[in-house]
Amino acid sequence: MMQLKILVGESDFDPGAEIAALYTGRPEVGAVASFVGLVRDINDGNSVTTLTLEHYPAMTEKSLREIADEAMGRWRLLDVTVIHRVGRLMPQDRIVFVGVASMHRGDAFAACEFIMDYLKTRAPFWKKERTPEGERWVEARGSDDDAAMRWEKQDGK
Amino acid sequence: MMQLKILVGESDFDPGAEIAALYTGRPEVGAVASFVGLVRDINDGNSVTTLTLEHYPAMTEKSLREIADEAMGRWRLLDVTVIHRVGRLMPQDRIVFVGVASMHRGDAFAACEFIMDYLKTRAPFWKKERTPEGERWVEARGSDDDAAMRWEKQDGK
Amino acid sequence: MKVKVLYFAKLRELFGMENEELELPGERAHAAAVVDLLRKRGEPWSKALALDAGYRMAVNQTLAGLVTPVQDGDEIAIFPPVTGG
Amino acid sequence: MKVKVLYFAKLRELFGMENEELELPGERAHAAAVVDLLRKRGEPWSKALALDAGYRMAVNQTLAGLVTPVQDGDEIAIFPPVTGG
Repeated sequence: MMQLKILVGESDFDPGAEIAALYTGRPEVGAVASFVGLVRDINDGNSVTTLTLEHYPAMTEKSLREIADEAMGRWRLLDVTVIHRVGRLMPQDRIVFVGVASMHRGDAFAACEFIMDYLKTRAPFWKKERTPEGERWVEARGSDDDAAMRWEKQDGK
Repeated sequence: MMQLKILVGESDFDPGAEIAALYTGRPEVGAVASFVGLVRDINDGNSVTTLTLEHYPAMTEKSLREIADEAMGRWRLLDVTVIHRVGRLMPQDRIVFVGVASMHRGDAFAACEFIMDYLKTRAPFWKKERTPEGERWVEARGSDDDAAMRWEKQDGK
Repeated sequence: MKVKVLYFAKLRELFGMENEELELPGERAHAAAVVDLLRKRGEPWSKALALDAGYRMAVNQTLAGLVTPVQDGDEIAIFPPVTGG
Repeated sequence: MKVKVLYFAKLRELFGMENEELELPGERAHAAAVVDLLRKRGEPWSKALALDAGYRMAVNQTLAGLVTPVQDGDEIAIFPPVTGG
């Protein structure tokens, strides 16, 4: 049975507990790939004191669910968890968790990275950084578009 | 400062604690990719009751260290942890953990998958399964060789 | 037809509002019609929503383009490229 | 020259030993010389170490091939393809 858990909110999460939930009691799971994204204290050369995450509440969970569904259609997955925090965060705070359980590692790795790449370019979150020089909206990176584009090329596989 | 932790032994590990150790107190870490491998209750169609992992003690840690060093040379990494259990395991037991901390997710994902692919084809571990029909050594998979080979092609990048 | 338009992040700040209702002629249109109407207000709309300004849109909570159909009651969001994760 | 030879997993069981000391002529050789000597023992060695048998080797705890040099005191390991992870 394929499972899916999507959480968006201000609450912190426990990566170890989330990973355990992906395989505990499911002896068909052989592989769990996961990702934790964290607030860094330096971004593009400026020191960051706080990071505020804005989102589009009506769209956020829907968009994460569509990305996870797309992953479940592309690879053989047993379970997917996506958690994204919003609101005010500090350096070293956890921002995002993606965990994927599968029978074999190839599917788990690919799906986990795919979900992060799509989340980065399609899910409606925006970061604003406070630095000693003031506040600024984080600019989107071309490298994130490139990362997401890699998966488009594989549509024909 | 680049760090590296390699552990081989019969003891279990705590994925959550290992992931936390990769970023706690290190505000330059923005991304942690990790992998947990588990004993499945079915392999190649047979039910598995126990799995015994043999290794070549004098070579095992050395080989894992070389694989992690190779990853650290290919990508910008801040910390790598590789843990592999040996001895007798049961379905649902954890076998292997690979965790990689980096500033950005691309490096962390690539290095984590690279280490698993190389570990699968180069580190001296051998699995023996006990099934209701008796014991058998697990056969190497061609798909694991293919997975490792992908990284060879990228040597020129 | 009436549509609800939402703004996020930098564009929300620049336009000084989170959302508004817009009245468009006819019963159906493309998302482009919404953008055209906003651009006619002049600065800062005309510049922020110029063809090469790199803004993004969603219609009814799904990523959309200028040719995406819109109709009465739709929710149209306009925002900068996303930066989550 | 003397070398130590180690066997693992299926080959350890098949040969009925974990390791042995081997005496080779000369001061230097290739790993192939070790395999040749073992193959001359006949079954099960000749079959398990046939060119197409798919075994793997390490010299001094590093993956090696038939042309890897060996010398007195070296540790040579012979084993099936690895299956960890």
